Amino acid sequence: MTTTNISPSKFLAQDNVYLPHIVVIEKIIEETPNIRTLHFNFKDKKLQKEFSFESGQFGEYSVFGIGEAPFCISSSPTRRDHLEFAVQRVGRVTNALHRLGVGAEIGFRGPYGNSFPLDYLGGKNLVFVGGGIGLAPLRSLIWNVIDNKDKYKNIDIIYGARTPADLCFKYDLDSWSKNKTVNMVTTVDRGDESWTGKTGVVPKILEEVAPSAKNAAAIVCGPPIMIRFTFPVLTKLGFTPEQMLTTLEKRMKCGIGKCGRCNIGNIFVCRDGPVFSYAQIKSFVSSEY
Amino acid sequence: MANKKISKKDIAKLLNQWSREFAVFVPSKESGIATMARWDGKDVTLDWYRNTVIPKANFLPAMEEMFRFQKDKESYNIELPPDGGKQLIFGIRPCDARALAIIDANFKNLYQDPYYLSRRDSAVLIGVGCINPSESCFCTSLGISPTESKDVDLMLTDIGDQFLIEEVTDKGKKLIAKASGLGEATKEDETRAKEMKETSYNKVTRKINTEGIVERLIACFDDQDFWEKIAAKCISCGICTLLCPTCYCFDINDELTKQQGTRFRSLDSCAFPVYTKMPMENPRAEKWKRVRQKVCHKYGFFPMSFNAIACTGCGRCIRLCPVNWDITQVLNNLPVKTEVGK
Amino acid sequence: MEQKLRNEARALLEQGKIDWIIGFEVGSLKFTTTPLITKDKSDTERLVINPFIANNLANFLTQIKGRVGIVAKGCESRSIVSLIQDNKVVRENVVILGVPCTGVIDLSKVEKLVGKDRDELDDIVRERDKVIIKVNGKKKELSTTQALFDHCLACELPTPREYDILLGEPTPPIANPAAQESIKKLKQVAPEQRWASWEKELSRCIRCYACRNVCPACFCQRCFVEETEPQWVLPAPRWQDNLIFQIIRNIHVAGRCTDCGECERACPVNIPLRSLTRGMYDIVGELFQFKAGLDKDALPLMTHYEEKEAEDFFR
Amino acid sequence: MKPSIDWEPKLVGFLCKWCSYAGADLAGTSRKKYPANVRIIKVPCSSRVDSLFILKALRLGFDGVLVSGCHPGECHYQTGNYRARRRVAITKRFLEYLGVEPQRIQASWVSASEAGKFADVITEVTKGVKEVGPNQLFSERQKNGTKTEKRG
Repeated sequence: MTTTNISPSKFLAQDNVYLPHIVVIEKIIEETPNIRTLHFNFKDKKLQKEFSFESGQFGEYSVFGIGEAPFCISSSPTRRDHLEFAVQRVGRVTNALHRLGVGAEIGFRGPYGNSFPLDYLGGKNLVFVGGGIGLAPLRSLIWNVIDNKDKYKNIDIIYGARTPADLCFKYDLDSWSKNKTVNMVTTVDRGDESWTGKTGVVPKILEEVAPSAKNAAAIVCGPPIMIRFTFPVLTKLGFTPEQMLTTLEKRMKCGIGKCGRCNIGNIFVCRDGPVFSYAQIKSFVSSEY
Repeated sequence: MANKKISKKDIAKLLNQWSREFAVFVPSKESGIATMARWDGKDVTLDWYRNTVIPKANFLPAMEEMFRFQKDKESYNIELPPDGGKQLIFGIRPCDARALAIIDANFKNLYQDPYYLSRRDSAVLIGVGCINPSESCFCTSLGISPTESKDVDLMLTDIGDQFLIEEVTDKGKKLIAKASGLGEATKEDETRAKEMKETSYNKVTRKINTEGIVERLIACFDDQDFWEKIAAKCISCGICTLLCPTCYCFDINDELTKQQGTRFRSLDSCAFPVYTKMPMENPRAEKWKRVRQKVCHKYGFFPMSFNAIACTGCGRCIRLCPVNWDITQVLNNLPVKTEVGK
Repeated sequence: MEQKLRNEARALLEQGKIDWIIGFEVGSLKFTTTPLITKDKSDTERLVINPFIANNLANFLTQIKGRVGIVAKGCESRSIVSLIQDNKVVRENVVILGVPCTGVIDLSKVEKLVGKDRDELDDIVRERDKVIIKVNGKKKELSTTQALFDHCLACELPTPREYDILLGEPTPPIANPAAQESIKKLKQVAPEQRWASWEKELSRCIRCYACRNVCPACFCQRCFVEETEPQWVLPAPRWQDNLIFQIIRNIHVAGRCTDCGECERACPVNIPLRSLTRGMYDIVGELFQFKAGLDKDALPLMTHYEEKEAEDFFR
Repeated sequence: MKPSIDWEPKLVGFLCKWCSYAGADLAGTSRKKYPANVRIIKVPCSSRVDSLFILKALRLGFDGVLVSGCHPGECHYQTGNYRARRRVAITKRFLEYLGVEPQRIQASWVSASEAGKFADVITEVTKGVKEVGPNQLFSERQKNGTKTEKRG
């Protein structure tokens, strides 16, 4: 049922799984007025060396005294001098994360969940479809793929946001558009005077770009509404449900399949996900994804 | 090997022997409702019906401290709460004991939950058979007898002035070996116990049909009309979940005072809209979806994952519900033919 | 009365005057009833009126779209009027089927007086001012003042004042002073002891929010306990937070609470919540001569003011 | 618990910015003497003060709460202080009913020019709270029934 086999993360497997490790914020990048990327490292240098994760996995981040929230690790396992995650200011914990400065200490436990199936993606043309902060989990995989370019074929990236000011990871977008092995398409729902790129919602632009489904896989992440409209377009382009991957988001507390709330039918997004193929989602008994 | 027996008036003496090693909990009506309370050395009430607050609370408290953190100059020190010690639960019902065995699966799955499991491992359960099952009880439909249990360490059966004691586990055997003041059960005692068990079993009249329940639930999962209809009178309170012996969902929250803080976990309920609420959307904002989740989790999703129905037929949810929302009526009236279409 | 209700309800549904009917049907346990919320006219045959119709059905009004016929005892009619005052319910969309009420039997009181669990009782029959309990073939008589809910004994309006169809002859208020004994006693206790008793009672609270969810006056889309920015109380059952929840809940329903007693009846851990709500009910009555749900044209308590009132403690 | 002799209560005052806050300002600039026990929070109108603010202050361990606004008829927003009056009235009465000492929840009308009245109000409120001692309403009770040292 699941994309990759899940085993408890050996690393950080201490007596008490709920205890966070202390990590230090090393750099903060303000992506948009309400999204920022935080770079962090373990306070314990030994842990920093031992830590390993796969693209697509997530962690539980604590702001002590405020609470804990899950975010995917948005940096690539191939670039290990630090770790990154991106947060949109939406609630109690994310607001607190937006108040932090460089040098602040937060709690981290993880990595949790499954990851993108690299074996399955190997040797294929990859189509990344992202919207808004949904680029964060894709970004981990994109850099992973670029750093192992010989294992994969063509890369298409279609990324959109509401306005030019809402585009995240502009430095990555620049670097990918300069990369000859990548076909980078950026779009916004509404442009402004200085906007020279495409205008239109992501599913529409995807239809225009029309990447071939032959020996390809599409990896989709964005707001639920975008995901819902993207799958039909991909189907039209000839992608089978197995060829479409996405990562889901649910309210989570424990991150390890115990607290109950992130289920879709008998699937727990934190434990069995967050990466699913559209084929799997379709077979869920529940329409609650 | 012959079973032991004990006179009802000697229970306090027996508990006294055990209280040296264990924190002893017994059913009590001290606070106006029947609960499992710390034994005060007095005689034990044995005529209680069901406990409103379930023995689950001894293992998964309604609220517990996970750890404390203190800001020490620039860094945080994390400190675990002290170990609570060994518990002895006297008077647990077979349904509630089974419930613990059921939720063990969740806390053992993939990652070990240290708080719950350490309490479970060190605790001793002493079951007392239920000779007056209530009108709301339906344990027999779920393969549970009101007077027999494999999920306790010792099982007591009421045989008039005395209890017959059956040793169920090795832990139980050790307890008995150390105890004094017990008698040997005679053949007559055994016969009497058998009669009591049969009578009690037949007193459970409420039934549900669990045959093919998972498939039947999945088949009507998308029948919105059905779920809306049965959810109409539900008021979305947390009684049936928070007081369910097999409900384990929890919430985690922090609290900060000056430089010290605490992370708590507390029971949560799928009946509350905030349970699944995310900033942008809520997959179960509507009441019928939450009711559906509750029913399907207990009788569908949990069995799919752990091969056991997450219900023991204790009937608390029926009896305590302010609007008399009855799970047995729902399960016995699942629509048979449904067109599954999205 | 029951047959008249069934006929009226069926006729209303058939004539298309209402889309929904909210009433009571026999519950799944002895001596209980359960709300019946239906569009189906054949379901009206299941409608009942008996001494166990405990719920306040007005609670469901705000959840249902369309025109609704509702069975209303005095307390429900007051709650409906209060909801009309607050613009939560449009009077024209509700057909009130008024039930002159003679009080609802409190099973916990009966259990205590008879010394048996409700499962062991064979029958409970209401006869005028007596409640007759049958146990093991024997009869035991209780007076209504012993066996009815406290809030029924204190009821000022058993017959709805606001109704479209009245299903029986009006009944006089019981207004038995015995119902207020517990509150009177409470007021005589020293402040510290009073606070300590709330501490003790609320430490039992499991935060199931049944008290809030059965309450017709608690109609907020989002309750303050669910707020996270700022987080006013911890969403976990600790007595301090439980007590703050109850205090604020009572302040929020001041002037809406009709003393229907549902919160106390719904509480699974027997917290005497009516002592709180009745306390507030009396304060509101004393300070502003205001009683909730009596006049649908009156303004809600907290939205208006008199120039001279409640000034004595202002410096 | 008997307060020690040098115990000073900690109070929080919610002052309307159009009147009482200005009154406090004037009291300061005109060098009126009054106890320094009140932590002042400026609110746009006395009706901004939710009952939750009062409860939260008590929960955090403040020994008393003062809500102060414009005299009746003088509200900057016409009717705010009348609404505040109803709210404070029921909050105060209800808390008293539960067993909170009346001195802990106080209210006053102080205009921008009444520096003297402001000083008097603070003096009296502080005195009243001193009489009832430290706020231990929400502190934990020990096994022997006495309250633990107050927090915060």
